[in-house]
Amino acid sequence: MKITLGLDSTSLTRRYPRLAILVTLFMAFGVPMGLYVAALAIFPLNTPERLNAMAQQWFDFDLAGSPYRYLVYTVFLLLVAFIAVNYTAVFGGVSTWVERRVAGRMQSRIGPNRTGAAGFLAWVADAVKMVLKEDTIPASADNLLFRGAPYFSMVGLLLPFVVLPFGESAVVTDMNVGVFYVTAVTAFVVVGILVSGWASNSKWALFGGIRGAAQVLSYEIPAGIALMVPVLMAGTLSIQGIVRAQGGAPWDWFVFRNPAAFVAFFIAVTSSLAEGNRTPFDLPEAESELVAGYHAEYSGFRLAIFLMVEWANMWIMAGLAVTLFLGGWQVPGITDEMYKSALGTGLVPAPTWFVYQVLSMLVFAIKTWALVFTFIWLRWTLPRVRVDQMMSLCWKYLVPGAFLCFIVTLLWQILVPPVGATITGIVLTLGTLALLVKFLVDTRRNIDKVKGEHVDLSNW
Amino acid sequence: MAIDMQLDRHILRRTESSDEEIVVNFGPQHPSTHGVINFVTQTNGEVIRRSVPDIGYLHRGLEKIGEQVPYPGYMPFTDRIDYLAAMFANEGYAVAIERLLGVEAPPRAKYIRAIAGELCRISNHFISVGTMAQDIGAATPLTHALRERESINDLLEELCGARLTFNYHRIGGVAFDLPEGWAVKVLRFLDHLDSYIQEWDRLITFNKIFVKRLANVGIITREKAIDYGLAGPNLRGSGVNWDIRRDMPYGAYPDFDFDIPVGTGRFGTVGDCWDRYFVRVREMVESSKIVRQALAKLPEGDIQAKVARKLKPDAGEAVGRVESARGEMLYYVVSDGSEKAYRLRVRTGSFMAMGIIEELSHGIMVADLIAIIASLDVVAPEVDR
Amino acid sequence: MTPQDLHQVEPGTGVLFTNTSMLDDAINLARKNSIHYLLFGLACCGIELMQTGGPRADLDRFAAIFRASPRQADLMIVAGTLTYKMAVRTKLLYDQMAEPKYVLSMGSCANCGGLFQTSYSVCKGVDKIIPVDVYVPGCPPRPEALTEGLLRIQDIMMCERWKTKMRPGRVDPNAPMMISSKAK
Amino acid sequence: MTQEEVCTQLKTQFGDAASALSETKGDRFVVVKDEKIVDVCRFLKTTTGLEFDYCQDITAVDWPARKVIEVVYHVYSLVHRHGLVLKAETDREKPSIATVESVWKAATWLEREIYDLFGVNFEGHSDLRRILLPDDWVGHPLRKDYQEAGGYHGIGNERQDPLVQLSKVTDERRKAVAAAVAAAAVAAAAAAPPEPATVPVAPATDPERKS
Repeated sequence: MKITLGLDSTSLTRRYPRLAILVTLFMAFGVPMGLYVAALAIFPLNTPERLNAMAQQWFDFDLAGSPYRYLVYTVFLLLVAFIAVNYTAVFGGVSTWVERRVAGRMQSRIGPNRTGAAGFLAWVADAVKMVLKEDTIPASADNLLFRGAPYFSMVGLLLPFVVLPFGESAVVTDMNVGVFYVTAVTAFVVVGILVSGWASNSKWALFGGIRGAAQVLSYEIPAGIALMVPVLMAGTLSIQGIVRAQGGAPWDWFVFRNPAAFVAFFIAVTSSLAEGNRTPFDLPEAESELVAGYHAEYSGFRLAIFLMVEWANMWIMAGLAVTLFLGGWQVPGITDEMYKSALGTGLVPAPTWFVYQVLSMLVFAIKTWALVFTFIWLRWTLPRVRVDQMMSLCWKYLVPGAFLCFIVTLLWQILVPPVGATITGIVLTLGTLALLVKFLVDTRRNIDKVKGEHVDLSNW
Repeated sequence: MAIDMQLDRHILRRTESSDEEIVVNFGPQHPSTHGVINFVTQTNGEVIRRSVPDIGYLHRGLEKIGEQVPYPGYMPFTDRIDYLAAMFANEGYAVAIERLLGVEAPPRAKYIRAIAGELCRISNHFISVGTMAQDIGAATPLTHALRERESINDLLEELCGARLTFNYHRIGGVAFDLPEGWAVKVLRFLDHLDSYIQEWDRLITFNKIFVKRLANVGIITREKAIDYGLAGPNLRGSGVNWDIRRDMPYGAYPDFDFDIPVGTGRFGTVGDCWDRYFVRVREMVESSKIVRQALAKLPEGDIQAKVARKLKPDAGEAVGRVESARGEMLYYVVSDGSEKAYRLRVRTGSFMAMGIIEELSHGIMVADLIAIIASLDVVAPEVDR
Repeated sequence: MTPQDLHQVEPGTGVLFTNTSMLDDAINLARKNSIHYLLFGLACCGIELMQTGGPRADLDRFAAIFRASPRQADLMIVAGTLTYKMAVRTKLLYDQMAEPKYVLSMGSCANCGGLFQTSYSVCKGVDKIIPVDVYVPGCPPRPEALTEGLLRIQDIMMCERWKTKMRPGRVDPNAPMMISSKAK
Repeated sequence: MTQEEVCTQLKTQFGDAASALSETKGDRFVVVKDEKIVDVCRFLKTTTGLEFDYCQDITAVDWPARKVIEVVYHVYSLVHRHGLVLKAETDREKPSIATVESVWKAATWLEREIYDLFGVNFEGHSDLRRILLPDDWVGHPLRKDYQEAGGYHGIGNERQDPLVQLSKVTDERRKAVAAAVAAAAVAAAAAAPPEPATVPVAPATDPERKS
C-alpha cells in the first residue's frame, strides 16, 4: 500500500502534467533568450548620445537640454543592470545544473533527472528552497559583518559585467581602462570571503577566509601581468578594442599570435581558476578539509548568494579569457566595416546588423561555454593542491612566467613583422589541433583497454 | 531534553595554548574522518602543532556482548566490527573458535573462505583508495570505486545474501556452497578488474598533484611502524615484509602463489602516504591472482566440519589471527567451559594505526593530516569496537 | 485505504495538512526537489549511504546532494549506531541545522538500538534525542530502501504549509505520522 | 626459537618471577610476577636471539573468583618469527601494574583501553585517560560485576516496545472514527432522512494493515 498522505494528488505537477516541461523549456530557453534579446535591444541604446538622438527624432524632445536627462539615463542604466543581474543569476543556476549533469556523467552516475525535464529545474528548486530556508546567524558571530559579507562577493561578481562584451555591441560600456577595471573590481569577491570567514566566528570559516585572502591576492599578480600581454598586443586597455584587434579565425586570436601569449593564456586561466576558487585551487572551501570553508556557518539566502557567486564567477573567468585571448565575439568572415555599414547612420540599424549581432553573441557564448565546460571537467578530475604548493606555484612559477611573457611580448611586438605573427598563428593553431586529436585518440584507446563493463550512454 | 554539552574539556586541559594557536575539533562529524572520530587539533595557522585523536564515538561494547551470547551467535556481531571487510572479521572469529575447539574446516570451506575473503579485500581497498582520493580533493575516483564495488557486492550477495554484513562463516566451515555459475561471473569480473586497475592508475595514482600531495608526507619509518604495532598495508607500506597469510599461514593460503607488495619509496621516502596507498592498489591485483588460483584449484567435498550444536569448549584460551584488509586481526578468546566466551578480545589494525597519528602530527599542515588519516585507512568501528 | 479516506475520516488531523494552496505546492515542490542531506555516516549504514549516493542508486537523481556543514543541510540521515558519546554531538548537529529540517533514521541501530540494544554504551534509538520523520528498517538497509525513505521524506515535505510553518511530523509525533513512518 | 626455549631463557634470567609454560589447552602462556613485567618485557625485546620487537596486543581478563585481573601480553618477533603470551596478575581491588610503554610504543593506546574498560592503573603511563568512553562515565564495563548506570546525560537506556505505542494510537484513531461516523449519521438523519448519508464515510482503519 502506497501512502501518499493525499498530497501528491493535489500537487501542481500532478494537476498539470505538462507544466514541468513547459516551465523547463521556458527556464532553459525562454529566460536566457529573453535576456539576450533584451541585452541586444537595450545595450546599444545605453549611451547618452544615442538616447538624446532618439528622443529628438521620435518624440521631438530635447533630452540633452532637459533637466531630467540624468533620470532617463539612470533608468536605462538600471534596465541594463537588471538584465546583467538576472543574467548572472540564471547563468549561475544553469551552470550548477550543467555541472551536476557533467559530473554525473563523469562519475558514471546519472545526475538530477526528476526535477523538470532532464532535471533542469533542480537549480530553480535549489534557489527557491534556499531563499525560504531559515537564515541562521550564530549567536557569537559578528552580526553586521556576517550579514554583509555575501553582498561584498555579490558586488565583486556583478561589477565586471559592466565591461564584459557579450557581442559586438552588447556591452554596457566600453571603458578605456577596461582591463584595469576588471582586475580591480574582481578583488571585491575576496573581501566577501575574508569578511565571512572572520565574522562567522567559526574556526573552519576562519581557515577558509584566510586561505581565500592569501590565494586570491597572490594570484591577482600573475593574472594581472598575463592580462597585460593582450593589452600590449592590441595597444589599448579597452576590452572592445582588444577584441577588435583580433580576428574571427583561430590564427587571428591573440593566443596563437605569439608563443608568449600562448603561455600567458594558460597562466591567466590557471590564475583565474585560483581566483574563482575552483578545483584544483578550491582551498577556501575545501570540503574534505574545512567542511565548507568560509561559508560553513551560512544557510538559506546568504548561502545561495555565495554559491551563485561561485558559479557565476566561472562566466567572468571564462568570458574574460575568451575576450582577451580567444577572439571574443569575433565571427570569422565578418569584419568591422561590415558591422559599421550594416549599422548605417540611422537610428534603427538594418536587419543584417541584428543577424551579425546574434552571430557574434552566439560565437562568444559557445566559446565561453566551452571554457566553462573545461573548468567543470578539471574540477571533477584533479585533486586539490596543498596551501604551500598553491603558494609556490604562484610565486615561483606563475609570477616569473607572467613577467617573462610580458617581456617577450614587448620584444615580439617590436621585432617581429605582422607576417611572422600570422605564420606563428597558423603553426600554433595546427599544433594545438594535432594535440587535441592525439588526446582524443589516446582517450578512446584507453577506454577500449578496459575489458567488460563499458560505461553506457543510456542514462545520459 | 536536557543534554549538557561537554566539549572536550579533558583534552583542552592538556594542551597549553598560546594566543596564536587555536584548537579545532576535526570531527566527529567531518567529511574526511572516515566515520565518527575526532581529532582535537592544535594549530598555528595552517601548521599543526599536534593532533590528538579522540575516539570512542562508535564504541558499541562488542567485547562485552561477546561474553553475553553463545559462541555461534556472535558471528553476526563480528560483521559489525569491520563492516568494510566483514569476511575477515567473520573468518578471524571462526578461526579462533576452531582453534579453541580443536576442529578444522574442510579444504573446500577453506578455499571458499579465501575466495570470499579476497573479493572482500578488493572491495575494501576500493573504498580505501577511493576515499583517499576524495580526501585529497578528487571526487571522481571514489564514485568509480563505488561502481566497481557494486559488482563485488552483487557477487557476494549472491554468495551469502547480504551486501555488507555477510555473516557467512560458520565455526568449522562456511554457511553456503558456491552458487551455480558463480565462478564464471567472478572470473569475468576479475578480467575487468585487472584492466580496470590500469585505468585507475591513469586516473589518479600517477596524477602529478596526487603524488605531490602524498609523497614525503606522513613518513613512518620501519622501526616506528613496528614499535607502534602497525599492521597490514600500513606496516608493509613502511617496507616491512610481513603478511599473516604467508608468514603465519592459515586456511588455504599456503596453497597459493602471490606476492606481498611493500613500500619502496618510489616518489619519496619509504613509508610515506603514497607508499601505503600504492600497497593497497597492488594488493587488489594480488587478491585477484589468489581468487583465480583458488577457483582453479577448488577441491570438492564438505563445506562444514562436524561441530556440536551446543558449543562447550574446554577451559582454555586461543588466539585466531587473520590478515584482514586493515592488517592483522587477532581474536583472543578465553573459555571457562561454558557455552559463552568468558572473555573475547579483538585486536584490530585500525586501533593501532590511530595510536601513531599524534606522533606524526607535529609540524605538518592541515591538509597533510587529512592525507595521513586517509592513508592509514582507519575505520571507526574497528577502532572503537 | 486511499489517501482521500485519510483526510475525510480524521478531520482533526488530516485536513489540516492537505489543504495546501498553490503557493504551498510550488514551495513544497522546490523543497522536495532540493534535499541537501548532511554527510553524517555513523557506522555500517554510512557505507550503504555512500553506495546510495554512488553510481547505481544515485540520490542525485532526486536532486539530493550531500553537504558537509549542518547549517546548509535540510535532511539528517542518521546512518548507524548511535552511542551515548555521539548522541550528545548529534543533538548539537541537529540544533545547528536550519529550519525546515527533517530526520531520517536509517537502519535498526538508529531506529531502536538494533543488534546492540543490550550494549552499555549504545543509545536505544535516535528518536530518544531528536524527532524522527521517517524510519528505514534494515541492518543495513539496501540502497533501494534508503531511496524509498527519501521518497517518503518528500511526501512529508509535500504536506507542509509555509504560512503557518505547520510541520506534520512536529505537531504531534504520536498521531498522524506514525502511519506514514511505519507503513512500508 | 620455540616457546620452550624462550621460556627457559626467561627462567634462567628471572628465576621465580617467571613461571613455566602453562599446560592448558589451546594457546600456552607464561605468568610473570607483576612487579617484574617491565624488566621481562625489556629483556624480551633487547636480548639478542629473542628480539620481541612487535607488541601485537595487550589486554586484560577479569577473574572475580580469583580476585585478580590478568593483564595479557601477546608479543612477537618479526626478526625471528616467534611469539609468546605473557600474563601478569594484579589485585582486583586496587589493580595497578607498571606500564610497558617504554618498551613498545604500541602499549600506550592498548593500556589506555585497559584502563578505560577494566580500571587497571598503569604506573608511569604518560597519558592515562579514558579512551573509548566519555570522560564522565562511571564504572569499567568489561569487569564482570559492572552495573549499567541507566542512561547518560539524561538519555534513558530503556526503550518502549513500539508496537505498544502503535496500538494505543490506533485505539484512539478507532474511537475518533467511530465518533465521526456517529456524528455523520446524526447529521445525515437530521438533514434529509430518506436520502443516504452524503458525508463520505470510509471504513474504519485497520490496525493490522498499518503495522
